[in-house]
Amino acid sequence: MVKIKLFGVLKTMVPGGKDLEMEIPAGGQVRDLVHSIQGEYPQVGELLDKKKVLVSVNQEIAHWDTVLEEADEIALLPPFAGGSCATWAREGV
Amino acid sequence: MVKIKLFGVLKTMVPGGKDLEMEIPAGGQVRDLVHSIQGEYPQVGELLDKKKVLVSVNQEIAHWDTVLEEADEIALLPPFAGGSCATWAREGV
Amino acid sequence: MAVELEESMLVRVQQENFSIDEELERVRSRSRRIGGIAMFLGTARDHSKGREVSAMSFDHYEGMAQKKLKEIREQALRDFDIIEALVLHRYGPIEIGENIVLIIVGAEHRADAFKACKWCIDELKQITPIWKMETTPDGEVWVEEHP
Amino acid sequence: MAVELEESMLVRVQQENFSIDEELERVRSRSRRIGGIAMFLGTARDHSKGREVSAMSFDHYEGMAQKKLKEIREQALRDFDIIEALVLHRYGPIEIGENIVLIIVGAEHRADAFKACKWCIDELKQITPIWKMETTPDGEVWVEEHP
Repeated sequence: MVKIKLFGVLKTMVPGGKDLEMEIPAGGQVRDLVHSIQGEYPQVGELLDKKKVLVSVNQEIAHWDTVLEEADEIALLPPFAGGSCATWAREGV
Repeated sequence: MVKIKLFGVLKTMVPGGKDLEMEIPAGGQVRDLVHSIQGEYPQVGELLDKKKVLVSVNQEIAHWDTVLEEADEIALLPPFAGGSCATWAREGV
Repeated sequence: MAVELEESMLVRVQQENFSIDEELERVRSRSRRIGGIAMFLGTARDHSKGREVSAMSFDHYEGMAQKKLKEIREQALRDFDIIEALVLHRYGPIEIGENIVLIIVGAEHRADAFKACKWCIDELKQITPIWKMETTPDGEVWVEEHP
Repeated sequence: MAVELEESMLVRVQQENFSIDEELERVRSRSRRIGGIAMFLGTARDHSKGREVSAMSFDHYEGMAQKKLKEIREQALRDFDIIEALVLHRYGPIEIGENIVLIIVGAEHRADAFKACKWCIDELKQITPIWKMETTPDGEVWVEEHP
């Protein structure tokens, strides 16, 4: 069982806006986790599928073949806002 | 008779470091003033001649053929320091 | 230990507002060789992409946000000819006109300070896990809500 | 009249030190559309071209210096997509580490603020009649004394 932190708009897409808890198989990869999320939370799953939301493992952006362990700190990251200038949207960040 | 303001290093080149007073002929130009200065203050005159020191008339940089009048505010300007970074020297300001 | 404490003050994610004079003092007190200080301050604008904005709030990933800001400071110190850099971002509710983000870079010469400062804020916006929610006439909107 | 007074505070040559927070407030209070503020602060370094510097002093051409700073602000407001600009320079004796010159530019977006701020300080150093005397182990030296 791993806990998955949610941020920003993702909190509005999950009942209660709380962090998720998901089973992962032994030796499971990020792609397996994404698959599980797609089953339970299709709106979140679609954003993951389109790479509009990234997965981080232990505070670094993960790839789909990153192997997960129970102790890992996992989070789903929507596009960053950064600062103030609203330029990030124009710049496609 | 016109008064000529001195700044920065020029103050050290003139006895007392005071502003200069010079006669200018009616219809005299900046070049005539420079000529008079060269006679009395050769060190200042040399810097004017090399364009290391500029002449301003009424707070604007003047040309050698700018015509002078008694009421004009005249100043001799060594190279500007500007600010803090000492980069102006490298940049040749 | 004192040095570590001092360095931890140069990279912060915090809810409270900050004084630019105080933050500047942290940077300038590090060296008397500093001759040029470039700063960027991001503030809360009252409109965004044509929408009126009456307030905003920032969510952040505690831990990762600090880590990324630390990486930005360290890379700036490595890659530019600068003496010190400070990177600071607020989270939580922020009113229009208030401070959001501050970068201060001290260098011997101004050109290096400007280049590094601009790089820091551009990089911050790319890699720091911070999210903005705007309160608009249409309600609360996460910026980039409909990616 | 109030507007003129306010504008005169945005371009100053003064002997006294200044607070960056106070100067910032003058700029940011001009518009709630400001989202990015770029600043440059020049400070007194303890060395210059390999020489130790223990103190410095600035001479200025009263009247013309103010006029040139005013021209810089006005041209920046015309040529860049910015909302407000402040240009401030001290004269008289200045100790090592102290403030000398301050540029603050507020814009909707940070790229414009940075460009204008950098232009202002570069232009200031080109056209403003201000001269620096440094106190060094060799005595008092007007910078560029031997042109």
